[in-house]
Parts: sequence; structure tokens; C-alpha cells
Amino acid sequence: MTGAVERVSVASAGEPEVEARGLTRTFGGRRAVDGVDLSLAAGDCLALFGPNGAGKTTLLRMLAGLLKPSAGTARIGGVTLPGGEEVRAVVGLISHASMLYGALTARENVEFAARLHGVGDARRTALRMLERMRVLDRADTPVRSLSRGLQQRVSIARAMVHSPRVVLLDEPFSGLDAAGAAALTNALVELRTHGATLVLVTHNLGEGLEMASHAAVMQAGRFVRFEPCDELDTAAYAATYRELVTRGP
Amino acid sequence: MPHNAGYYHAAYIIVAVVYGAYALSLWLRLRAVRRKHDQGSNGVRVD
Amino acid sequence: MTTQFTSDVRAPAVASPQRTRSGISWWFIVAVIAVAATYIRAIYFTPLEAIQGPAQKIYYVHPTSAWVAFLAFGIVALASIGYLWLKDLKLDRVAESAAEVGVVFTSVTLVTGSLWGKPIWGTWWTWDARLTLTLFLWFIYVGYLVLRGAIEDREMRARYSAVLGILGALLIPFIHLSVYLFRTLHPMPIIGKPSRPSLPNEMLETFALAFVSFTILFIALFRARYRLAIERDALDAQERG
Amino acid sequence: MGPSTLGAALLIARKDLAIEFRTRTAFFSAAVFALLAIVIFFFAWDPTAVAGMDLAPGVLWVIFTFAGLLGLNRSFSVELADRAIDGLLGAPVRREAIYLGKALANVVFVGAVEAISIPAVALFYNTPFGGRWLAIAGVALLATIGLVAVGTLFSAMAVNTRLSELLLPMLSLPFFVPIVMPAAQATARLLSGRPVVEAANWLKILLAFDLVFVAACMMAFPFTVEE
Repeated sequence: MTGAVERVSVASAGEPEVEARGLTRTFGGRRAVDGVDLSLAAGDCLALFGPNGAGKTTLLRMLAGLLKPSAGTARIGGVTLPGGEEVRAVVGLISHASMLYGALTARENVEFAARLHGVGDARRTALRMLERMRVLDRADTPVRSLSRGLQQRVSIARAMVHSPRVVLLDEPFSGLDAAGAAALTNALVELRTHGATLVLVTHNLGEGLEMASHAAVMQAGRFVRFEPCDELDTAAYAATYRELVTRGP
Repeated sequence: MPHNAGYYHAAYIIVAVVYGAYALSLWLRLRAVRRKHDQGSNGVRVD
Repeated sequence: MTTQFTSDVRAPAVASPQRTRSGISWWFIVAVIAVAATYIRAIYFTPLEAIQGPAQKIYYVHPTSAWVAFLAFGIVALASIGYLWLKDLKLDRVAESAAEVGVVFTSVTLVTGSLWGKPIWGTWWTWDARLTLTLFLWFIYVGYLVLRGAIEDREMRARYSAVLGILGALLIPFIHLSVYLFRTLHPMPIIGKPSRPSLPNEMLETFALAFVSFTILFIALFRARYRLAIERDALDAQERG
Repeated sequence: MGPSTLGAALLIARKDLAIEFRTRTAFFSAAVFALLAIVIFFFAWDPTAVAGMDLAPGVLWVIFTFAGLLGLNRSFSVELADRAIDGLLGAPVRREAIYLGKALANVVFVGAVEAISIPAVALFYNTPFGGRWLAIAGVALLATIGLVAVGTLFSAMAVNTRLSELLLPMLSLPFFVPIVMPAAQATARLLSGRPVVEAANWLKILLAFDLVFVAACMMAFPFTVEE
């Protein structure tokens, strides 16, 4: 892993990097996210589990500044949501959709994202990001002709080109092969060592717990469990999780 | 004095018919929503 | 007739006092009486206008409906601005109701306008500045209703309709200006300009009565449509809840 | 922090045009549509009864309206393809910059279609533009700004609905009346060699429309993307 991330800003130890108090979002009558409390310091990684429709994606989109909260408060990197440009400058979002322009090449997509975030020397930073995600050799082919896994890597490169302090990942490992997963894991580890805070939504317990410093299970818009990883027994956790998921909301 | 009373007769009739029909449509739509609403909230109760 | 609402739609659980048992509101009864009175007075107790003849009696239903149409779309614009500011769905329901009733009144205005134009100006349709503006009004607000119908998500429907409601109002002066400028280039053969104030008192009094009764009719229809909007939202919330 | 509003707008416009240049489908279909319409319109009238000259302004503006609408529809569908719009909305860029960027790209797009159609009309309708090219291009630019200001906003809304191909024209066309009418009148004046001042009234309406609706649509745009 060559090339350190230039802009490194480690938040002061005390103040949490990602914080939510009673965060809620309703669609019509339905409460997709119903009073979530959360506190993560710089360098933490929260593994977020839960059945489909539990509200994980909605929570992520709110933290990314794409969705306005209906109630409750949240602070990202010290800025209260909906923080507008300030929040979005420090957040990177990786979602199911690649968020890329199919007609443009991988390089153009990542470079565009870099310029959009005001990254200095967008061209070089974009190339380095593609290289770290091991997709540099396909940098000049239109993204739509890449395989799902390669597109996922380009999407990850796009989301992290501005070295965000908070990275929100919605099932990023889905569609990645071993090499892709390794590249993603290394990139995330590196970001964490430089003080970034991660929220990783995944269905893969092993993958999540291995990476995370905290674990949470979300169901029907609420955190039914939220605890640091070192306090929990992985086997017992896996059992209760399966039971929770099969019983449904 | 031109003999064009037919035009205003037509106009008055159309005005009454259109507004009346619209009022009726409102009433019917209101009744339909209420019936579906009542059915929905306390089981299938066809009154 | 039991009316139940889910808790989060803050509508009166008990039917509002103005509503008689059978669900017809007092406003509607008053409106029907007022319009009937207008008809009787206009047909039997108002003198005929010498030049235009009996067709001039359309004067009591055409401009009065037109005024209500413009009033309705003024309400749509104000409610739309209100919604974007306060994000209160009640305002969106006001806009929705006013738009639908407004389109009905605009349609009547157009039909009565051409029924009046035929005997007076000799053609069913003239590009008279006011009539043309009413026609475009009709297009804008039918578009508004179609837009509302094309969006499932309740909040997005409210937001998008509000944007169109405001832009629609902004457009009216521009259409009026360009149509007016266009029309003065090709002046219409104006025989007798309808509705000039130099009318005898009886006619003005009938016009005033017509003006008031059609406005009351608008209020009655608007309230009923607003009630429908509330109950529809309650039903959607219940089905999706 | 992100680039300035104008900087971001130019960036987004460049990206849009790069995509358009790469795929070129929308542009070619709009351009060919315009040329086809010009030809078909010509045969719609009996050439002996109506001189080509009198037809040219009207034909020109009807075509620009519909060619423009064709182009405007793709403007936001390219964003929704892989939720690239989330990338834009997730960037530290003001929503107004996104609107400006898309509108700039659309002005270039519609302008390009016009650049092909005006000479074609001159050719097929043998209307001597008589050195009035610049004035007509000016009128075209003013009108295009108005068309695009409204069209870009409605495209952002229509693309999120079920029947966007139908909804966009239906919502936009009433708004095009105070653009097409003055533009066609001004073009007619210019083509018939009359002094430019005669078209002044019409150009004033066009200019007022552009000022009001660029501002209004830019203020309204955030409401169409903010959830």
C-alpha cells in the first residue's frame, strides 16, 4: 500500500465523529427510521446488521446528507444535520447503485468526483485511488462495459477519492471477488488508521464483525442491539442474530 | 333586438349541469373513500 | 355515516358542525339557493340589453366564473408557497382542492365564453386576450392535476405540485402580455364590448348577486374537495401504515 | 470545501456534454428530427399560396421547441441511470450549481440543434437572412435560455414520474408560449428586413421572461431534489 492519504484530520479525542440522538425519518405515515441513538469516535467502525426493510439504507442516506431527518438530531464531523455542503464534504457514500456515469470511463468518473469535492490535483488523486482499488488497468474503458465487481471497485474509488472522514458503506462487499474484497478491506483499514469513521451495512456476520469496533442490529427502524465488539461473544451474537432475522419485525 | 336567447339558455343549462355534476362526483368520491376507509379499519364490514 | 381518521392526520374526529347528518354541508345548500336566485333574477327580472339581445344574459355567468377560476389559482399559488415554506400537508391539500375546482370553473368560463362570442362576435372562438389567457390557464392547471396523478410518493407529489403551482402563477402575466401584444397587432372586429360598466342598475345588481353566489358555490365545492383530500390521505396512510 | 457555484456548474456542464458527445444519440435524433420536421412542414403548405419566407419564423420556432424537449428529457435520465444523481447530491456543491450546470449543457445542446436548423431553413425555404444572422442568433439565444430554464427544471421533476416523456411536454409547452411567440415575431421582423427597433417590444418580453424564470427555476430546483 503505497502513497499515504494527504489530508489527514483526526478529530479531537473527546467529541464523537458520528453522533445521533433520537434520529427519525418518516415516509407518509411509516417510520422508516424510528429514534436511533448512535455515537462513534474517529477510527471506529460500526457493523450494522438487520433484515431487509429495517431502515439501514434510510439511516445511511440521512447520515450522508441525502435525506433530511424528520425528527431527532445528528452530528457528522461536528456539523449538525442537515448540514448542507459542510457535511457532504467529509462524507463518502457507497451504495447498492454504482453512482457512476456508464458512458464515461472509470478515470473520468473518479476524476469528476474528485473535482466536485475540490480535491487538489484531481487527475493524480483519481489515478492513485483507481490503483489502490486494483482497477487501474481498466481506467480508460467506459464503466458500463465493466463487470459488476469492477464497477463496484470504481464506485468505491469514487466514494473515497476525497479521503472522507466518515465513510458509509451499504453492502460494499456484494459482487466483489476475493481480490476486490481484499482491496476494499485494505483501503478501509488505511482510512481508519488515518482517523476515518466507518458505518458498514452488511448481511455477512463474519466479514462485518472482523472489521468492526462496534456492532448493531437494526429492526423496524430501531437499534435492537448496539455494543462494542470486544464485549460480545461472536458465536452467541450470531445465534441471536439469526433468530432475530428469521422472526422478522 | 336580435333573437339569440338560445345561446344563453344553453349557457345557463351547461353551467348548472357542469357544477352539479362536479358536486355529485365529489359526493360519490367522498362516499367511496369513506366506505373503503370503514372497511379497512374494522375488518370487512359491508354496510 | 361514521367518519374515522387515523391519529396522525389531525382532522376532527367528529364531523364538523357545518355538516348536516346526510353529509351535505350548509355551504352547499346556501350556494344552491344563491345560484337559483341568480338564475331566476337574471332570467325573469333583469331587462334585456338592446344591442346584444338575450345572449347578453351570459354576462351573469361568464365573467363571474372567470373571476372564481383566477381566485382558485391564486389560492393554489399561495398554498404552494406556504407548503414549500412550512411543509404542512394541509396546505398541499388546499392547493390540490383549489386546483381541481379551479379547472372546473375555467372549463365553464371557456364554454360560456364561446357561447357568448358566437352571437356577438360571430365566431365560437376568438383569440381575445382574456379568453386566450383563460385557455392557457386551463392547460397549466390540467397539467398540474396530471402531474399530481403521476407521482405516488405523497411528499414528493406535494413538493412538485407546489413548484408547478408557483411557476404557473408567475407565467400568467407573461402570457397576458404576449397575447395582448399579439392581439393588438391583429385587432379583432369588436362589435359590442361585453360587460362594460355603463349598464343600468338592475343589471349591475344581478351581476353582483351572480358574483356573490358563484363565489359561495366555489367555497362549498372547495370545502367538499378539501374534505375528500383529507379522507383520501387518511385512507392512503391506513393502507400503507 | 467544494468548488464555487459557477465552478461546479461548469464542471457539471462539461461532464454532461462529454457524455452527450460520447453517446451522441440524443443529439443526432434531435437534429435529424428538426431537419425532417423542416422538410415536412414545407410540404404541409401549398407553396404557391404561402411564401416560404412567411413560414420560416413559425416553422423554426415550433421545431426548436420540440427538438429542445427531446434533448431535455435525456438531461436527467442520464443522472438516474445508476443513481449518479446521489453522487452529485452527495457532493459539497450547492443545488443551484447542479441546476446551472445541467441548464448550461442543455443550452449548448439546443443551441447546436438550432445551429443546424437555421441554415437548413434558409436553404429549404430560400429565405435570404440578409446578413441578419447575428440578430437572429441573438433572438435564438434569448429564447433558448428561456426554454432551457423551464425545461431543465421540469425535466428534473418529470424524470421521477411514471410517464415522463408525456409529462415534460405537457408541463412545459404552456410556459413556451411567451417564448415562442415573441421569438417568432422578432424573427419575422428581422427576416423581412424591418429595422431591429420594431422587434424591441417582443425582445423585452423575452428578456423579462428569461430573467424571471432563470431566477425562479433556480430557486425552485432544490425543492425537486431535496427529500
